Order: sequence, then structure tokens, then C-alpha cells
Amino acid sequence: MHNKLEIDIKKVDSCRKNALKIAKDVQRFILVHSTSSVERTVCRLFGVDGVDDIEVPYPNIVVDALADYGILENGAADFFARAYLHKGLSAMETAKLISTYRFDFESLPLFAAGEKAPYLAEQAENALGRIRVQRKQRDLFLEKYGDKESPLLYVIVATGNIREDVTQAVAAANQGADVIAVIRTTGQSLLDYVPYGETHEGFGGTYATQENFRIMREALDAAGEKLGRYIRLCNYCSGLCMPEIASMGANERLDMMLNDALYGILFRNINMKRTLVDQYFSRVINAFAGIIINTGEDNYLTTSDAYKEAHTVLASQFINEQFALLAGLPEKQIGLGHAFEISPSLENSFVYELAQAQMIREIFPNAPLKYMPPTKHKTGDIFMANVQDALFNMVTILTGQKIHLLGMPTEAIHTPFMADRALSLENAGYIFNAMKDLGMEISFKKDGMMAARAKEVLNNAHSLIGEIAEKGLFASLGEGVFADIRRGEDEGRGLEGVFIKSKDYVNPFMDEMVRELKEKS
Amino acid sequence: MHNKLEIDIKKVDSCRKNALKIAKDVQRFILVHSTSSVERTVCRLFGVDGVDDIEVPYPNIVVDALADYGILENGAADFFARAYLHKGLSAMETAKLISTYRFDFESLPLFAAGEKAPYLAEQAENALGRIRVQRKQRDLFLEKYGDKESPLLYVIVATGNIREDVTQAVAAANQGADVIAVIRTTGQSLLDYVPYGETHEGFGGTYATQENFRIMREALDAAGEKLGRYIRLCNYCSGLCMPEIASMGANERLDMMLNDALYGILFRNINMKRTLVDQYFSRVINAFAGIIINTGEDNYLTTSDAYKEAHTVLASQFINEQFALLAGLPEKQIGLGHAFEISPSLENSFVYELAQAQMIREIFPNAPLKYMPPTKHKTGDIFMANVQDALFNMVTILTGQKIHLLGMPTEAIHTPFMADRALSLENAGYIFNAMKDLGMEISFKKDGMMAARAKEVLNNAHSLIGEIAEKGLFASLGEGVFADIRRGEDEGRGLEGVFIKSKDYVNPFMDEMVRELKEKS
Amino acid sequence: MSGYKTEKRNFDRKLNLTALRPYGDTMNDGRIQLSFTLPVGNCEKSTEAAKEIAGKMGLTDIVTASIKPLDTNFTMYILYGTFTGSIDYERIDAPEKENTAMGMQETDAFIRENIGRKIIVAGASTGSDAHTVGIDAIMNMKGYAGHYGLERYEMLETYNLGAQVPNIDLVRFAVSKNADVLLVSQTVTQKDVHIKNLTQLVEMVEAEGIREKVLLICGGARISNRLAKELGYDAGFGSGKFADDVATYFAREIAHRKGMGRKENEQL
Amino acid sequence: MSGYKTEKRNFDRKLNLTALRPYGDTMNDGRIQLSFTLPVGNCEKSTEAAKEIAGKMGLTDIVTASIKPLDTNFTMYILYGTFTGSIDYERIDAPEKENTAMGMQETDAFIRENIGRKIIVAGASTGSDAHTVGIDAIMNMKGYAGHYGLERYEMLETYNLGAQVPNIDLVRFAVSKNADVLLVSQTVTQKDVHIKNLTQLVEMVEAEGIREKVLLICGGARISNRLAKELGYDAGFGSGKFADDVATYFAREIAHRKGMGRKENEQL
Ligand code: B12
Ligand code: B12
Ligand SMILES: Cc1ncc(COP(=O)(O)O)c(C=O)c1O
Ligand SMILES: Cc1ncc(COP(=O)(O)O)c(C=O)c1O
Repeated sequence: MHNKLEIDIKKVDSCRKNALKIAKDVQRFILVHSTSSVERTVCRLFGVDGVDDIEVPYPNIVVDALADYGILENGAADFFARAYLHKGLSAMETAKLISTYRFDFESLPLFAAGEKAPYLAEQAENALGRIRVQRKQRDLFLEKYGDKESPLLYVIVATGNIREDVTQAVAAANQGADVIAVIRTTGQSLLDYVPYGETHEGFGGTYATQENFRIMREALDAAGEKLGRYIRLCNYCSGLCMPEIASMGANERLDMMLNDALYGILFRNINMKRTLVDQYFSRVINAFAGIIINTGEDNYLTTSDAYKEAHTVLASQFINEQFALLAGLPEKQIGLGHAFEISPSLENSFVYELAQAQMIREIFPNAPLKYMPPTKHKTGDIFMANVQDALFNMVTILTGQKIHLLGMPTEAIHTPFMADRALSLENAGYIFNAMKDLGMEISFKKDGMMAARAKEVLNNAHSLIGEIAEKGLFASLGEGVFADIRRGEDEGRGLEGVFIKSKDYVNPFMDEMVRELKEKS
Repeated sequence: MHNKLEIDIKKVDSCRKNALKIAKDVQRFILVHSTSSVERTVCRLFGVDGVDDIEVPYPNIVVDALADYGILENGAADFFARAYLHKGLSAMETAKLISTYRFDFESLPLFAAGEKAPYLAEQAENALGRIRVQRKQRDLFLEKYGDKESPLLYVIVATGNIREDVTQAVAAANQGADVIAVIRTTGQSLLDYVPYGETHEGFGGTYATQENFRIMREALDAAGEKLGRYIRLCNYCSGLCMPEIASMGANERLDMMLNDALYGILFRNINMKRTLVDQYFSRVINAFAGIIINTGEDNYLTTSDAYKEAHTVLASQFINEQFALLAGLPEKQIGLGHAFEISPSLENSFVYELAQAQMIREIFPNAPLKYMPPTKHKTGDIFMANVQDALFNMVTILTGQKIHLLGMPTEAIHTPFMADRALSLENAGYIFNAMKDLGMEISFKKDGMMAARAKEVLNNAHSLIGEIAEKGLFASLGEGVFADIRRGEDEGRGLEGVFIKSKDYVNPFMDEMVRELKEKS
Repeated sequence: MSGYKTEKRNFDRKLNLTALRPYGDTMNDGRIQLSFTLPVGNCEKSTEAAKEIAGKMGLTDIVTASIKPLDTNFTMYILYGTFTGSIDYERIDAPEKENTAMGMQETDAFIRENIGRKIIVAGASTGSDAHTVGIDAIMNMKGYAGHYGLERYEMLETYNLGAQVPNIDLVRFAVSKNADVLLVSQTVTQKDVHIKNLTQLVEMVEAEGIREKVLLICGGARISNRLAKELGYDAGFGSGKFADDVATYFAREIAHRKGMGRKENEQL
Repeated sequence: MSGYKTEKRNFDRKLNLTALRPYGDTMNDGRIQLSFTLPVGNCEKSTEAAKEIAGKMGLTDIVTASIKPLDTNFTMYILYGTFTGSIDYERIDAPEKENTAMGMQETDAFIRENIGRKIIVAGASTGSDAHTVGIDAIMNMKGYAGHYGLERYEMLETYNLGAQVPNIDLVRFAVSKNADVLLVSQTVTQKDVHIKNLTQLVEMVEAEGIREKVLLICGGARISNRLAKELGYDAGFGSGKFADDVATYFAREIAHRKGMGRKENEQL
């Protein structure tokens, strides 16, 4: 199935080179900065969890306090080490004291790095140990049940109530789903904290909380046990709490996370510095936990015209890929996203979709590509919608996409009902079986319209990346290169949470994970 | 798009040779025989129409009387000529007298052939003239509106009430349908007469009467006028009245007729001699009227296993083709039938369907192939059924089938509702547009599974036709070569209506049509 | 009717079988999908009409998902709504027909043992119905969907008369062979031809005075056991039923009658 | 409920608008398709339950087209039935909003002539709703589906604040620019968050004392003019409506009010 479209390899290499340049420029910035959410993540990795009596999460309480006392620049880890050495307090105990204003910051002595090191090392070991256990557990399941060669059937649940979500998810698993994504409630991405505990109310989705993660994980493991299959769990590692959610997911053995370097900037108007710093730590954690990230280029196509903007998807994928690699993610954990969103009224729309999907498959041969279904041009005509999904299913089986997000006949109406999901799984099941080996049977015309389309998209992506590499990412985002959305370097949500690390700054978790990831590769 | 499957041309030629031998053997039999329905057709062409007070059609009254008086062997034409020369009676007047037992057969003199000839020639001229006018009218419409290159969208109406049929047909035309087939009521094919007049009650279909033909033709011409398109009309020229319905259709400007040399024998247990003699005259008329015939090989697949029996379809098509050519039908009027009926549960079912459709397209390059949708494996799951039809639609656009019979989401439930047809047209419209040029973009693997499947089917068809050519068609039908159905040479309905022509037998209509068709080719 | 009163949403979320409601994505949410065509042109008024019809069906929170003009005077609607009623599931009595069908050998053995002779079976698709696949699926040697047909059973003597067989022919044939079981298949149901035809068959069987002697069984995609009984048949088999099911049924039933006379559910 | 009583079929076949019924393939046949899930496992009993629910919706001649087990305790049904009721179409009042939308130039000309100054328009997708495509389709220069957006109109001064804008920000902004028209887009409707959000906006507009001064217009896939009015908006626009429609509306409405004071439909 390789190079069915005579793709210009040199062009591809040059795209990668430029993308690496773009990422490295930003990486320099990232490495000298930290953010409030990065530090809250550190708190969580120290075992700080829960909320006070007015629902404020302890990690927020701690980090806000450190900011007030002007000692956040050293990082939360440094602080906890001092609190421990000074009074033998665990991080959680410290947090509780802070929340009740009973922690005496004034008299907290500084300690020499050498004194703090052992404690920090031990804490890192504990935290990473917990994550290793979960990663090992996943490997054991996949060994025991074996894994799937063909595309993974990915469906969403979004009732707003984790208990209903479980009912729906288990039914979906029994109907053949391989991946369950619990959609997040509207606007959680804009919260600068992570809600706590089991939740039953959400709009268009369910709150991403660690307890909700645990509940769903448990349910899917049980269902998988019965079915003799490993059912993967996915959630959203984006918004203002990227790294915190990454650590939650790592601890509860999520298998995939929507996690994009740019999505929050573009679609949630989160400040770019904040997002870029956050995405780095979140990806280090995902990499370490063996979690596959899913990028969100599909959003460009739902926002702007999918035919015209195809090249922005490719350009963004190259950039996402380089950021991911810099964060230590191996290719097999980089689930680059794209989508079937060309207007059905366009003549030969399917031919173009097929060409683009094939092109991306060939340009990123080792990535578990995430292919997203028609949504924008779905209408309330559920019969037609089902046919649109049928064509989408075909593209996946013909081009070998890996993570196949099933479209819903009711896409334009409501978040999926149990029955909608069943119809959609039936649709894909039929087509994947009926066309199983068709991809190997057909080849595409030399210099045909498909080859031409692939070429066009690659060329446009190439020049776009070239420009960005010149101007730099920050400046380019200011010019609306993606989805026609302009974002200023110092605009957007969450900038206040970004700070420059002091020379004494420490983050033992990050350091240790990065070290191990380097070793591995 | 030619020879995408490296089809063995020599094998194909040899199939045709054998099929011709099969048809010629039977043709010898056909030419010396006539049947009651052939003679009733002669009556109709003489202008005999209508029913008596107990609903018996005058053509039946006449032919039954001639049989009673033992003068049917000369043919009805000879009789009318004598009645005319004797008493100056028109055929219709004669029929009326017979129906009231006031026609005096005893004293009817014989006349010399030379005396009868001028009158018969004149009658033939009148009848053929009416048909020529209709054929010319069709050509004019097609000139005026232009005709369609891409597949013709063929839908059925089957309310049982011709007036509701019109409502449904016009709606379908407005939604984009190109061909309207009025399905016949259950069991009409077993009636040894053609019902008369406008009808409002039928089971699973509407009576095929000349008045119903006229009503629908008028409605479709009016709709076509508004749309600036010519809307084709189709009905069923099979059963015990094949040639009569052919003449009715020729007079009312039908454009297509389901008309198969073997269908009646196999699926309606009509005697083979009767059907084969009838089909000849019916096809001569269809040929002369410029009507495209549709053969019924799809029925083999709905009756038996579609994967196993694929070769019987091809064999039958070769035979149908040769009978059609012998009756003077040009290739462009021979709409050989096949269908998408492989079980959806079979792995790679679509790959096989695609291979078979492509193979047939290449073996009969000039025939307006009629491709029929999944039906047998449709269930009441209307959403799934819609997806099955989507795959069927794809095969047509990828392989260039010509007459595309749209599948219905409610196939397993009821004859189509107006809304069902709309959904189905929407389905096909989307796919034909989205995949317009895909067929030209793809080619199939050399010696791949598609090529192998085509080869297998052709080989099996080749040996089957070989056997039949040896044993002869009559004997072979006795052994259940098609759809596992065995039929004895002298079993089945309507044998009593078959007779050997006397030396004085005349059928001026047949003779004149055959002459003109010969000239043309 | 405009679907925005929030109180409506506050329903009990526990399953209650005495007040069973449809399920969309939340227990008792009552969501239902429907589609239909109205013989009027598409306009704001016709949309309201569609909603009003849904309202009359007891639906609230109606969402007009799709409006499809089919012709100047016909418009199709796809709607979603909440069914506000409920039913008492406990109350429904639908006797689970014991679906422990025996396999072929098992049935043959059962017949040998309990009946001691071959059962004589005559089947056909009668009336104007030309559909043979159904009856063939049950009777033909090769069977259907992996279930062997009755012809393959050693302890059955079977006759398949095919399709479009006049009812009277089937009955006369049964008499001549003195069959134990009559199988009739009906596929075309439009204008209820199957009802008329099946009823006629029952009458003929009675007229011929063999109603007591034979088991009268019908089948077809639209046939349910319930309908069959209402029409005076001993049993009915719909889609998803195969030779094993019907063979098991008549073997057991004949043995049973042989044993303890006629069953009560027979009287009617 | 088993659909075989033939009398039922003998209905009048003429269209009667005072007794309008759904249409399958014959006038007044009343055929309807529905699908729903029941939170019980698949068995004969559950099938009867599904039919009973359809019966409670006023359907007869019910055909169980499909039974799909979704899980051990969930089963989906696709049914067809005959709706025995009817509605009086004549009686329905749905004021055809004059859909004679003017083109861009036309509207500009109309404004020059009748209003004589630029109309100031502020729009946003407010609350937690992040969907911008809808409001952009109306406002962006390039427009949508071949309809230019409001930004391209010469006689409009437009401000598109984007998505997830707090209602209060939109209102304050409107005050500062003293806008004539407020456009708000709502796409997410789950748990009726759009209702809550739209209601809140109206309250704020009133609180700020500018309700009289501005035209308050909302839109979104699930917004109908009717719903908008019920919520206290001047108008609402759903799918299939574009910049021309809304521009035509507010231009005419403003001119109209300028002329003869406020319309009656305003009072409520
Ligand atoms: C194949 C088929 C045909 C073939 C039949 C070939 C043949 N040799 O039988 C052909 C093309 C000839 C045909 C013709 C027509 N058909 Co037809 N046909 C079908 C089709 C596509 C499949 C039926 C089938 O074979 N199913 C497979 C079998 C195995 O399933 P089954 O019959 O349900 O049988 C199972 C059970 O019901 C049960 N069973 C059945 N019988 C019996 C009997 C006993 C005793 C027992 C115990 C069990 C049992 O066991 C079987 C195995 O589980 C259906 C649509 C569909 N998908 O259902 C339309 C369909 C049945 N046909 C239909 C119609 C209208 C016709 C025609 C009348 C159309 C016309 N006017 O020409 C003609 C029939 C003319 C006539 N005189 O009857 C309609 C019926 C509508 C209605 N509800 O009334 C259908 C539903 C299609 C449609 N939507 O219009 N048809
Ligand atoms: C594109 C899209 C997205 C994109 C949005 C990109 C963007 N920049 O806007 C992305 C991927 C970001 C997205 C995210 C989400 N989405 Co969304 N999304 C859609 C989708 C596929 C298409 C919507 C669209 O753009 N339609 C095209 C526009 C042009 O149509 P329109 O909005 O109806 O606008 C027209 C008219 O309504 C009118 N109009 C609209 N607004 C206005 C305003 C005025 C003043 C006027 C006059 C007219 C007017 O004019 C327009 C032109 O005709 C729909 C499904 C669908 N096919 O409808 C789901 C959908 C709307 N999304 C949905 C959901 C739940 C979400 C999420 C909440 C999911 C989640 N939990 O993450 C998030 C949103 C988070 C948040 N905070 O809001 C649901 C809503 C369910 C419901 N009824 O509540 C839908 C229906 C999908 C589904 N079935 O679940 N989504
Ligand atoms: C990368 C990514 N993150 C998050 C989301 C979900 O949106 P929100 O930001 O509201 O969580 C999406 C939705 O498409 C996405 O692609
Ligand atoms: C050639 C042909 N004639 C006729 C028919 C219609 O059946 P009947 O014989 O009942 O008219 C078919 C149906 O498929 C057919 O293929």
C-alpha cells in the first residue's frame, strides 16, 4: 500500500525540517517557563488531591498561596521539600494547613539543593512508580487478550452523567467498540482548575474528574474481561489544565488523550505561551504513561472550508508531530488527527477525501492516525447522515486509518443515544467486512486527479510551514494561519499563570520522566 | 475502463457461439408454432380491444372461438381477412358478433391468398404506423430534452391504484428519477388474458392494462415537460400474455419492458414451449417499437445463493442475448439484468460484487445493463438497508451500469412509500456525485482476487453453456440448471395454447416487422 | 409544544418496570424518533402541523430534525420527541414459546421413540404468493442459514408443493397422503391478502373434516405465533425461525397429543 | 393490535385539510415510522411492550420491522403503524414570516433611503457556547453558502465578538457602541442551556434599560422564530437562514418603528 500517490518525499522531508525548526524555537521558550497548572500538576504528583469545604481543589489552594508569597518561581516541588525537611509534613498535610491559613510561610527555612534532593527523588520514584504500574497493567491486558490489527472503533459517550456514560459505554463495548471517549462538558476547558469527584450533571459532556476516570476505567476493564478484549479509554487533555489531566489520566490508565499543541490557543482563546508550556509537560507525562495522544486538526475543517483548508491540517500535523517528538512521544503514540469534512455537494468530494486520507497515511506511516467523521455537513436527515458515514467508513478501510472515530446518524441533533451508536457500529462493521481487502486490490491512476490533489495539498502545506518557520510560530498565529483565527502573543486566557523559572526551580517528575524517555529511545 | 480484469476474450466468444447454437435450436421450434396469446396479439393489432359485459376481453373471445371451430391454425389474421372479404366487417365488428354468437362461421368462404393479401398489408401498415408514431415521438422528446449519459435512476411504484401510482411517479420524477416502473399486481402473470381499463385495486402492484399504461404515460410526459427531461416508463412484458402486453406497450409508448426468455418458465411455471414462442413475437414487437427489454437474471440470485450461482446469471445472459438478437433487438435495446445480492455477512462481499459487475460490463459493452439492488438480505433495519444500497450505488458508478434500479430502505417491509423513494434517490444522488470520476481513477490488481473471481465465474458459465448447448435447452431446463428449478418440457401453464401453424398461416404484423428490422440492421 | 420547559426533564432516573418508558441516553427520558410524510407543501404551517401530530401521539419536547419537501404538496418530517406515557411491563403476558429447539438427530430420535413412525409433512406457499424461498428454507434438503431442511430428517416424509398452489390443492393432497402436518408459507401481506388466504385455508381444512387430524402451521416474515393462533392455526413462525424450530414444535406436539389428548389452547 | 383487520383500511381517500393525516403511499393511510429503545432485554414480551407503546401513541396495524438487541437489558425497535388520529390543518396559525429577503445592495439602498444612517450591529455566541460557525456565517465578510455576511454591507457597522462571550460583556459593548441590533448565536441546546442563557441575556438587556432601544435577535440550528418570541426576543432564525434574511428583517423593522412607533407584537 506504499506510495500509491507518488508523493514527493523530498518535499515531505523539507516540511519536517521546517516544522522542527518551528518547534525548537518555541521549545527554547518553553524550557525556561512554567505555569500555575504545571505546578498544580506537581502538587498532584506529590499526592495532593481533593477539595476544601468550598470545593476549591487543594492543588489550586497551594499554588495560589505560593504565588501570593512570591515563591512559585522555585516551583511547588521546592516548597514541599522545604516543608518536609522543616516539619516532616507530607505535601497533603501542608496543603490542608495552607487551606486553613495555618501554614507559617515566614519561618520556612531555605535548604540546600543537596538536602532536598533525596526527598524529591523519593517522591518522583513514588509518583512514577504508580504510573509504571498502570502502564504495565495495560501491557498485560494487551498480551492476555491480544490487540487488534484493523482500525480501532472509537465512539463517544456524552450524557453528562458518569453513571449513564458507563451504561452507554458498556453497551457500546458489547456492540464492538474498541475505544470509549468520554466527552467533556461544555466549557470545562476554560476552568483553571479540575473539578473533583463523581459527577452527574454536564452540558454536552461529562466533567473530566479523576474519580470519573476511575469509574469508567473500572467498568471498561470489567466489560473487557467478559469480552476478552481490551477496551481503551479516552478523554480530553487540553484547556487550562492540560498537564493536570495528563497526570490524572496516567494514574487511572487512560489509553488516549485528545492533546494538541495549538487547539487551545485557536479554539478556546487560551494564551499561546500558557498552552505551549502546558502541552510540553502534559505530553511528557502522556509519553511516559504510554498514552496515545490525539491531535485536533479536524477542528480547522469544521470551522473553515474543508477543501480549501486541507493543507493547514497537514502543516499543523507536521508541527504537532515535532512538538510531540520533543516531548519524548514515540511515533506510535502520536495520533495525528484529520477528518472527512468536505461538503457532500462538491463534485468528486469522495475522490478528494480518499486522496487526502491516503496522502496523510503515507506521510505519517507509523502514526496511529485518528480519522474523524463528517459532522459539519450532517443535517437532521438521519438516513442521509448514515450514508455520509458509510463513505467515511470506506475511506478508513481503503487507506488503513488506525483510530476510527465513528460518525453518528444523529450528529446534527443530539449527543449520541445508545441506539445511534449501535447503528453506527453496524454500519462500520458491515463495510469493514465487505471491503476488507479492497484496498489491496485497487491502485490509483498515475498523474490522476487523486495524485494531483495530494500534490496540491502537500505543496500548499510546504509553503505555509516555510512561512511559519520564517516568522516564528507566535507571530504566525497572530496572522490567522490556522482556521482564519488570529491570536495575539499576550492575549487570551491564562497568561497570568505563566512565569519564568528561577535558577533554583525544580520539577523532579518532569526531569525523571524526560531522563527515562531519553534512555528508552 | 476497458478490460480492467483481463477477461479471456476467447472464452467469451465461445460462450456466445454456444448460446447462439442453443437459441437457434429453439428458434426452429418457435418458427413453426404459434400460441393463443400470439393470436390475441394479432387481434389487438387488428384493433380488437375492450371486454364484453362479463369482462371477457374480445381478443380472448375471438381466439377461443377460432380454436373451437378448429381454424386457429391459420391464424387470426387469415380469419379476419376472410370475414372482411366476405361481409366487409372490420375485425372489431367481427369480434362483437362472435361474442353474441351471431357470427356465422359455417358459411364463411375460403379466399385465395392473393385476395387476402392487400387487406392484410393495409392492416399491417395501420398497426405498424401507430407504433412508428410513438417511436418517433420518443425520439423527438429525447432530441428536445437531450438524454442522460450517466446511469438512469429507475424506481418502482406499486400502490395497486394507478392514480396513486401517478402521484408517486410524478413525485419521484421531481426528485430526480429517470425511469418509472409500475409493478404488476401479484399473479397477473398467470392470467391468460389482459385485464381492461383503469384499475384501483391490486396486491403488491397495479394491473397492467392499456388504459393504465396510457394514464401513466400522459402523467410522465406532463412531468417531463415541466422538468425538461424525458421520463421513461417501464412495465412487465412477461407471463402468459407476453406479446399482447408488448403490443399494448408499443402503442402507449412504454420505453422499457421486463421481458425474459426464461423467467416465466422458471419462476411462474409457465410451459417452456409457450413462453419461448411468446417471447419471440413479444421481442419482435419491442424491437420494432424501440423498447429496451430488461431480463430477469436477478431472480436466480434472490432464489438461490448469489455467490454460488453467479455463473448461472452470466450463462443466462448469453442465452437471453442470442434470443434477443434473433428477434431483431439491437444490442442497445438489450438490457441484461444482474443484481447485488451476495450476503452482506460474507467477507469481501463488496469486492466480489464489484468484480462481477465489472466483468459483466466488459462482456456486454454495448448493452444497457440493468443492475438490481440488494433485496434478499435486506431486513427491517431501514438504516442498515440504506447502507447496503449505498454500496450498491457505488458499484454502479464505479463500473458504469446503465439502468440502475434503486434499492429501498424499506425493501423488507412494504412496497415503497413516497418518502422511501426520496431517501433512496438522495442516497444515489450523493454517491454518484461524490464518486463521479472515481472509476477512472482506480485500476484493479493484476491476478488479484477480483480478477480471479471474474475468471472463476466466466469459466463456470462457459462449461454450463457448453452442457446446455449439448443437451439442448428443453432438456437442460428439465435438470434444474437455473435457480435449482426443474421444469418438464410438457409441464406448466399454458401448453394448451401452443399449436403448429398450418401451411396457410399468416401473421402480417410479425412478417412486416421482421422484414423492417432486417433491413435496418 | 416548543421543547424548552426544563421542569419536564426532572424525571425519576430509576428503572421502574410498572412504568416502562423508552430510553434515549438517560433512564426514563422517553426519547423517540419518528418520521412521516404529510400531504401538504413545506411551510412554517406544515412544520407546526407535523409537531401537532407528534403532540397528539403524546410527545413533548419535540425537535424537528429534518424537513424534506418530496413534491409541491408532500413534505417528509423526521422528528424526535419525549413520550410522556408509560406502560406496565409486568402486566404483559407473552408466553415465551420454549425456544429450546432440538437438533435434527435429536428430533429424529425423539420421533422414533415417542411416535414410532415417520411424520408426514406437506408444505407449500399457497394462493397467489410466488415466494418459495421461505418454504424452501424450511423444507429443502440444504436448508437455510446453516439449518438443515426437513427433507433431510430421517423420520419425516415430506412433500414441498412449491408456490402459487391453490389452497384446495394443498388440502386435497394432504388428504391423499394423510399428512400429519400442513405447512403454509405467506410472504405477500399487502392489503392483507395473507390473512384472507390463510383464513380460506382453515375453512377448507375444516370443510374437508381433517382439522382434528392435522397440525396446521403457517410461517412468513410477517407471521407471528400470536397472529397464527388468532387465525385458527396451531402455530406460526416468523423471521429468524428455522426447520429445527418447527420440527421440534410439531414432533413434541404430536407426541403430546398422542399421549394426553388435545391441548386446551387447541379448543379455540 | 396485530395489524390484520381489513375494515381499518377502508378510509376515505380524498385529502381533507380539516382532518389531515400522514401519507405513506395512499392518501389518508396514516402510516408512520418510529424507532426507540426500551431498557429491557429482547424477548417476545419486550416486543409486545414496544407494540403497546406504539398503541398508546394512537397507532394501529403495527408492524415490527426490526428488533435490535443493544445490550442484555436494552433493545431497539423500528416499527411502522397507522396513526388513527388527525389534525385540523386549517386551524393552525403560523404567520408566514414574509420570506422575501432583499439582497445586499437592495438592503443597503433600503437603509440609505429609509433610515439614512448606518445601522450598528453587535453579535456574539454567548455563554459557554464555543460555536462560532453560525454567527460567522451571518457576520463574516465571506458569508456562508453563497450569502455574503453582514460585514460586507455598506450601510452596516458590525462588531463580531466571537464565541464564549459572557452575556454581560455583549450588553456592555452594545451600550458603549449604542448598537441598534444585538445578534446572539446559540448552538448547544443540551439540558436547555441555550434557554437559560438566552433568558439571562434578555434580563440583562432590560436591567441595562436598553430593551426598547435595541432589536434583540437570536439564532441557531434549534432556534425558531416562535421560540425566540416566547423568550422575549424580537426574532429568531434557524438553519437555512442567512445574512440576507436577518438584514432584511432588522432593516425593515427599524424603518417601520422609526415610522409608526412600536409594533403590537412588541408588547409581550
Ligand atoms: C426474494 C423476493 C422475491 C423473489 C422471490 C423468489 C422466490 N423464488 O421466492 C421474486 C423476485 C420472484 C419476488 C417477487 C415478488 N415479490 Co418479493 N421479495 C423477495 C424478498 C427480496 C426476499 C424474500 C425472501 O426470500 N426472504 C428470505 C426468506 C428465507 O425469508 P422468509 O420468507 O421470511 O422465510 C423465513 C421465515 O419467515 C420463516 N418462514 C417462511 N415461510 C415459512 C413457512 C413455514 C411453515 C415456517 C414454519 C416458517 C416459514 O422461515 C424462513 C427462514 O427463517 C422480499 C424482501 C425482503 N427482503 O424480505 C420481497 C417481498 C417479500 N416481495 C414483495 C412483493 C410485493 C413481490 C411481488 C408481489 C412484486 C410484484 N408485484 O411482482 C412479486 C411476487 C409475485 C407473486 N405472485 O407473489 C414485497 C411484499 C410486500 C408485502 N409485505 O406485501 C417484499 C417485502 C418486497 C417489497 N418491499 O416490496 N420477490
Ligand atoms: C462544527 C461543530 C463544532 C466545532 C465548532 C467549531 C467552531 N469554530 O464553531 C467544535 C469541534 C469546536 C465543536 C465543539 C463542540 N460541540 Co459541536 N458541533 C459542530 C457541528 C458539527 C456543526 C455546527 C456548525 O458549524 N454548523 C454549521 C452552521 C453554519 O450552522 P448553524 O450553526 O446552525 O448556523 C446557521 C443557522 O442556525 C443560523 N444561525 C446560527 N446562529 C445564528 C445567529 C443569528 C443572530 C442568526 C440570525 C442566525 C444564526 O445561520 C447559520 C447559517 O444558516 C454540530 C453538528 C451539526 N452538524 O450541526 C456539532 C454540535 C452542535 N456540537 C455539539 C456539542 C455538544 C459540542 C461540544 C459541547 C462537545 C464537547 N463537549 O466538547 C463542543 C463545544 C464546547 C463548547 N464550549 O461549546 C452538539 C450539540 C448538541 C446539542 N444539541 O446540544 C452538536 C449538535 C453535535 C452533537 N450531535 O453532539 N463543535
Ligand atoms: C484537541 C482537542 N481538545 C479538546 C476538545 C474538546 O473541546 P473542549 O476544549 O471544549 O474540551 C477537542 C474537540 O474537538 C479537541 O480536538
Ligand atoms: C422478467 C420478469 N418478468 C416479470 C417479473 C414480475 O413478476 P410477475 O411474473 O409476477 O409479473 C419479474 C420480477 O422480477 C421479472 O424479472
